[in-house]
Amino acid sequence: MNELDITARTMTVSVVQVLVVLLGSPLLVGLMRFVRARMEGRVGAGVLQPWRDTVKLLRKHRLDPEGTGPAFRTAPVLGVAVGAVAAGAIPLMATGTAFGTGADMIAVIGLLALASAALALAGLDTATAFGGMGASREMTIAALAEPTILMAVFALSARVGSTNLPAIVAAGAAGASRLASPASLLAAVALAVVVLAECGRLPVDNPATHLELTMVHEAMVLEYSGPDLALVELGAAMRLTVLLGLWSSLFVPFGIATGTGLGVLLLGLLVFAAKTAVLGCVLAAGEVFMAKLRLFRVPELLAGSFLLGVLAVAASFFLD
Amino acid sequence: MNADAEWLDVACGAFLLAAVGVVWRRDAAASSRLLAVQGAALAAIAVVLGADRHHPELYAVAAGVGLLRAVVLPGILRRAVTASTEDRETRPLMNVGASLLATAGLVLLAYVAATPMVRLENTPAARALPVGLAVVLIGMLVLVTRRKALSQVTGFLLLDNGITAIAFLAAAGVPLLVEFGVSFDLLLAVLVLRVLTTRLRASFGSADLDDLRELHD
Amino acid sequence: MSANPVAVALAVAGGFGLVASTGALVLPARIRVLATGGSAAASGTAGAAAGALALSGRTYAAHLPNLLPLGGVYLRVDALAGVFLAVTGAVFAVAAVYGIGYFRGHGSNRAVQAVWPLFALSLLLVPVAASVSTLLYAWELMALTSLLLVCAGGGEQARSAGLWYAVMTHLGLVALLAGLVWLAAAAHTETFAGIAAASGSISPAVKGAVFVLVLAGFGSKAGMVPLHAWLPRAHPEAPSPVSAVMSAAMVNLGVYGLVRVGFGLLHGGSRWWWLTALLLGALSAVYGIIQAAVETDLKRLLAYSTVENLGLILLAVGAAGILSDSGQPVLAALALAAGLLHVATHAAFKTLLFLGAGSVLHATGTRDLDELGGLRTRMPVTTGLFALGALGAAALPGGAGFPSEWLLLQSLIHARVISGAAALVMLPVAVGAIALSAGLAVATFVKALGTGFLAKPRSARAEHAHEASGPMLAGLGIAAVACLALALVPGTSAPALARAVNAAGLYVGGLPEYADRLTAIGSTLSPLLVVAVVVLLVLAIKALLKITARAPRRAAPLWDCGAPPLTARMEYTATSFAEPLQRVFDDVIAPESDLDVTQHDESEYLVARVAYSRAVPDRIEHRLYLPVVHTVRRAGRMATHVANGSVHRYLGYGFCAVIVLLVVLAAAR
Amino acid sequence: MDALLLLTPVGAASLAAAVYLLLGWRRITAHVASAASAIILADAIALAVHVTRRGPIDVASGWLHADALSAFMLLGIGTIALIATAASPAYLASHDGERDGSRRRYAVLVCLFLAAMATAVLAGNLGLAWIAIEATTIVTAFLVGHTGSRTALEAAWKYTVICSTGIALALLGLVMLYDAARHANLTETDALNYTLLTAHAHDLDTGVLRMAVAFLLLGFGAKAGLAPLHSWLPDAHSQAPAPVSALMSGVLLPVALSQILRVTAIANPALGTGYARTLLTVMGLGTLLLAAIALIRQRDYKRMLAYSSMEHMGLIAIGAAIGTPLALAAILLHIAGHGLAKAVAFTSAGHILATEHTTSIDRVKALARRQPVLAGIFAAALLALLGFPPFSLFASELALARAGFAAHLGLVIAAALILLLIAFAALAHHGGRMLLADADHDAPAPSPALSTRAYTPLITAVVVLAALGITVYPISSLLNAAAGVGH
Repeated sequence: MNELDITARTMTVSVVQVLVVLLGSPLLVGLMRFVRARMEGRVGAGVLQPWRDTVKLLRKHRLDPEGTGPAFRTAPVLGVAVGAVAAGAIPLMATGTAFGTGADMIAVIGLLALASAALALAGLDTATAFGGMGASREMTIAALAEPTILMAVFALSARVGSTNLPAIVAAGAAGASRLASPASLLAAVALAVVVLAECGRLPVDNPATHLELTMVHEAMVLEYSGPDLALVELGAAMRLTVLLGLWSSLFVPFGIATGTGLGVLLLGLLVFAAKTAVLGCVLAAGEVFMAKLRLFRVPELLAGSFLLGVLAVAASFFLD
Repeated sequence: MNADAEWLDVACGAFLLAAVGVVWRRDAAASSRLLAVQGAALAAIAVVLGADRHHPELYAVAAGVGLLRAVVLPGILRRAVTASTEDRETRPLMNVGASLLATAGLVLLAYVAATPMVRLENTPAARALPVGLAVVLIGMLVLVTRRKALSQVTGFLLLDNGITAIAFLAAAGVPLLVEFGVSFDLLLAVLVLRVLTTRLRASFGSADLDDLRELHD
Repeated sequence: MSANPVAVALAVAGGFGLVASTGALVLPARIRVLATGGSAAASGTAGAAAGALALSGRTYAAHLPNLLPLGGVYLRVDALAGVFLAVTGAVFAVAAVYGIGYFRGHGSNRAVQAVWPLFALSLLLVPVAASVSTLLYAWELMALTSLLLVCAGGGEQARSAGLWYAVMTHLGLVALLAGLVWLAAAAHTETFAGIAAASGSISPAVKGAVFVLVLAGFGSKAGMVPLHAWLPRAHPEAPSPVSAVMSAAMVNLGVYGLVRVGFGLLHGGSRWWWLTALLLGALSAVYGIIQAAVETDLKRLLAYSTVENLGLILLAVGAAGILSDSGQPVLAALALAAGLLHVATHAAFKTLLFLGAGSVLHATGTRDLDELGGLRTRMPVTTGLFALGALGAAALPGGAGFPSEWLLLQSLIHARVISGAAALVMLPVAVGAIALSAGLAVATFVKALGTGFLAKPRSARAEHAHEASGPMLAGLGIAAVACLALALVPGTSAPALARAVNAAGLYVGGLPEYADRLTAIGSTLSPLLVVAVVVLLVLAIKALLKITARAPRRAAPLWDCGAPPLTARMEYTATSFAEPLQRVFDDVIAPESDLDVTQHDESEYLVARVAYSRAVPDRIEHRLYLPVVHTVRRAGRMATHVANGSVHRYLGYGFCAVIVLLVVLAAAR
Repeated sequence: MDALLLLTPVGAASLAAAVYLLLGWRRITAHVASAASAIILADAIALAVHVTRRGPIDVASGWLHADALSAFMLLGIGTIALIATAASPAYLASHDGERDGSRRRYAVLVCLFLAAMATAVLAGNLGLAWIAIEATTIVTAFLVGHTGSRTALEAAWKYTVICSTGIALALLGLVMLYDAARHANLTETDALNYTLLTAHAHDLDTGVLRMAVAFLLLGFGAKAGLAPLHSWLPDAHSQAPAPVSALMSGVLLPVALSQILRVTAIANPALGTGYARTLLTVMGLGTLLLAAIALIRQRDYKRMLAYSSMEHMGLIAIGAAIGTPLALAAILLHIAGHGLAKAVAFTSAGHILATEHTTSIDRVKALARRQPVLAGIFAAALLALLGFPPFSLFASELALARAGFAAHLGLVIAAALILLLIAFAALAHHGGRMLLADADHDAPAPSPALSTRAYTPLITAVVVLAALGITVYPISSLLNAAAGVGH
């Protein structure tokens, strides 16, 4: 009864997407760090540096901090797995993915939330103040970010009458005029803010900091080391890539493959890579000029974006 | 007929005046005397009505009523009064002037209120009927404004006399059995109140009803 | 002629329930718990079977004129009743199994064991009732038995909770009584069938007033804000199996009543009715989950989560009403089906959570999350099952709550087809409320699980916790299986839901037409696939890591900033976990915190002791209820003047009455 | 045979009174009153069967009369009397200090009280009924003051004065009614016979009848604990010995109320339903209001129960105001249920007083833990009074609400429901304090512990009360016939 849309083509699309995201996401992070370093006048590490780190970490011994349990050990794996499923489900390079009608927007968002919840539990499981602090802050942010994502995608789904991602993206790709609608624009801004929050970017969280009192994500994963840390980093990178890809597929769906030809798919892949790289560079450039917000100002930012989301839903009901 | 009507008017006048007198004179001894007068007036009303309507049994009723209300009940009261000396109503809740004024108002109200009964049967007796109602209301006024236990009993007796008068004037008295039962109940009630007064005096040191304030919310 | 199977199942349920109740009173202590628990479980199973039969399309109706003086008992079972019968029966059965273990420890209390099967029976009676009198009778029976159970613990806290519960539930009854009796009077009959037939001829104004009263009455039972104040007090006070039944089954009956009366008897009515229901549902959902997010008492947290979930269900019912009013019966049916599905899923995970909390309470003697922690190693099975329940309550994929919330959003996506500005303004609010409550639910249950069960024990009581006994784990296990089934294959319930929606009278068309639609949408959602892929990936990655690993895992010390040792006092507690959220919703919940710093004797710069206390009073309670209570108290003071002891005053009342009477009679002539 | 049925109750009670007068209170006479109550109950059952099968009985040219309503009320008297007299030995035993004379007086007066009430419900003549009701005042005056304490005397005085005044007003109304009846050509004996009055209601002068009905309602209302002459009730009920409180609250108030039903049956055909309805509604709601606010800050649990009686009487008055057959059946059931519940409540309150030595709500704590059985009985009675099923008061209140809405008195019912809610909250608050509140010190074990035998009648009564709420099948025809009488 699950209407799986498993054809050679959709399988290909999904597998390629997963592989591209898996392999490419550290590169995206490397690119962003590189751009940032250059704009700050530093030389910076190469684009491949995150991959080198990952490989190095994977070779290390696996350590269990005292008193931690299955939650601690499973969370990193879950992060990567969820990232992979999201990458396989979301139409990044082509509108048809193997999950078919199962590629549901709400389910994908829920999975991403599940991964952050698992990581927060892992942070609490360490029974240290850092872990708890990070988990608490992360969940506070997530509790406000998740609704905003839901609202933003709901505004887009209402227009199409479905929460199926391929359907939404296909509709967007078919009619460019819809993308300029008020609902779409409001949703784009709201979603952009939330992507920053969800991925722990400035101004919500500083991915480069190791100053204890300002850490959010880094505090939560402080106890991870070796292969586990590699998975955590990989999971975070994949989440960033997937969310940026989702954003671009929803609001800038140009070039995404709707046909079946191999050439079209290849083009779609290239366009996806390019779009994500551009978005990453823009993000990195923006971060250079931004300071981190105080933790308790973050909810205001998120509340603002939530409001935009509500307006987007209202607009999608009213104005279209 | 006319003579009867005049006699009736005289009796009713005395009846009402005795009630007003109770309001006016505050001490219990005077009240008991006035009650005796009122009881006699009541008996007289019964006699006159009996003569008027040729009801010989009314004479017997009159005798009974007279005995109870002119002799026995005032007698009980008087004995209670002599048992203690401090039962003079020193300061009722309403001063005498205001009480008399209120009495006048009540009499007026009684006349207005009793019209349906007067209209029912336009005889001299029925026309005198408001007097009974007035005495009922005066009795209640006394009940509400007097501080001493015995004064309250007086008010209660006024109330009852008024009702009996209404019964006579309106329908020449209620059935004999009922009249007897009512009178018996009245006698017992007064006796009970008398006993309670004694006990109250024994445990409270006085029969001032203002002392009865222990039970409240 | 063979007996109606529904009737047989109900009779069996009643019989076993009564056996359980009597058994608790007369049996010796040795076999009492097992015998009563066993027959209670049988009773619940029979009730669930009756519900399942009704959901498969069987009906049953009866009239017993000699019961219930001056009214008579009318019974009727249809598919809508079936949903609630099935849920209640199942929750009861699970809780009964669990109770065998739970009451063994608290074996002395015969009264509780005698009353609680009766409580469950009264719950089964409510959806079966088919006349105003019967419904109210069952309703009050339920109120009485649950009140007794709330008060069973004795002591000041139980007294206060019981008082709140009694008064609030009576307030609900008054609203319900007035509404339903008014409706019956207007329809000149008190049977539901008669009212449904006559309701077309009742004036809309009367119907509107009846709806408001009924909404207040049923809403108060469903924990609808602002009539929720009793719920977080009463549910935690009762013994845990009873809390589970209250929170997972009793509150649902408020929804049942609203659906039955609103759709079945009043046939929908005006749009503003349902807008009101939807708004109050949204308010309940958000308010409930915010309170849950900052709550540190585990059972109170779960109770507030009940307020949230029932709010969502109410929201679904409201949406169904609006959609139906807009001429969209299929979408309306979808929304209502989502609501009913959420009734079932909420029952499943809330049973699991409350029973899990009961095991914790049983093992540690405390419900305070700040004092717990470290139960993972001490109660591993309970922890795992609680985690499953928490997943459901957080409405994440793989959890029981996800499919129903998803279905609800599906129905709202199509809300664009409805007309009218007011409704269109409300719908974004509704979606926002769902989204916000979903987000906060994640944080809430991460807190409950993370601070309560993971990490290290923060008190001696948590330190000495032990795993729950066999029957308790069995109860938890059954509930967990139900959770998993509802989470992974919710689509199988579609035909039953379609029948229930049809029986609700929302849509008076043929069954197949939108049963197909429901099934189709049900299949669009394939949580099984997504969850299976995630689980497979996780296992694959783990296996891969294991294969490639050079050495087995080894333990390492935690980072202690170079200042060992780390103690449990340094841990994040539930209070500290919730602190950022508390700040975010500062204006909504208005917490009262108190910081008391004691300086050292020698220098004011040295701090000897810091005491921090925090209380989160229910703000609605303070603003809404306390003024009413004060007014009533003032009226009570007035009474002392009315009855001040003066016999003159007492007689004066009569005298004045006589005078007024005579004047009025004279004037009226 | 008919005469025997009507004379037995009065005779049995009077005989018992005579026995006590001659022999005093001894071990062998301790249960004479209970026996008399049992005879009354048996007679009531026989009467009920007779009346439902063959219709009303008239004896002594209408002075005595029994219809379904009388039978129903007599059934109530018998039942409550049985409970109260069964509790009397325990009550008297717990007051050891009393002299024999005092016990004798108690027993004699209780029996006379029963006789008077039986007379009141079996009287076919309103005059006779009046005499009997006034007689109850006289008899119970000393019972209220039985303990002889200052407060008991105070209560007795207030009770006697207020009730006598009230009942005098009823006499005034009766005289007016008689006047109107005589002018409608009824003979002297027939003019107060309520059966004939009801039959000839249309001939009565409306102006006089209006006044008469008003005074009758006011007067009998005083005895039934209805505002405005209600104030004696909390004082008397709280001071009287517990069994007497049970009798007064459970039977005396309803007996007075049944007279009100007789009066409305005369008034309604002649004056239209609106007149008596307005008066009774005002009185009923007023009583409810006063009871509700007085309950809020109540400190004495016996007074609390007394105000709860007022609350229920107010409700019953509203039922009488509605006056439809359903409403009348409802109030009769309510009278039965309230009588039983209040008898249990007052009797167990008496036990609480005997063991805790206080009537203050504040000082009775954690009763549920310290005296579970007694607390359970008290709680059951309280829950019944609060209107919870399965007790019959729920069924009757529900039927009352239905009747009210059907008679377009929805607003009155709504007001009554709100007042009931306040009373509910107050009662639940106080009851919870007594039963559950933490004891602030190690409360002493209750002295003296009661034997389980003392509880048996109470538990039976609670069970009967619950059974009545589930089905009234055995007495349903009586109930319907009785409701038909008042209509």
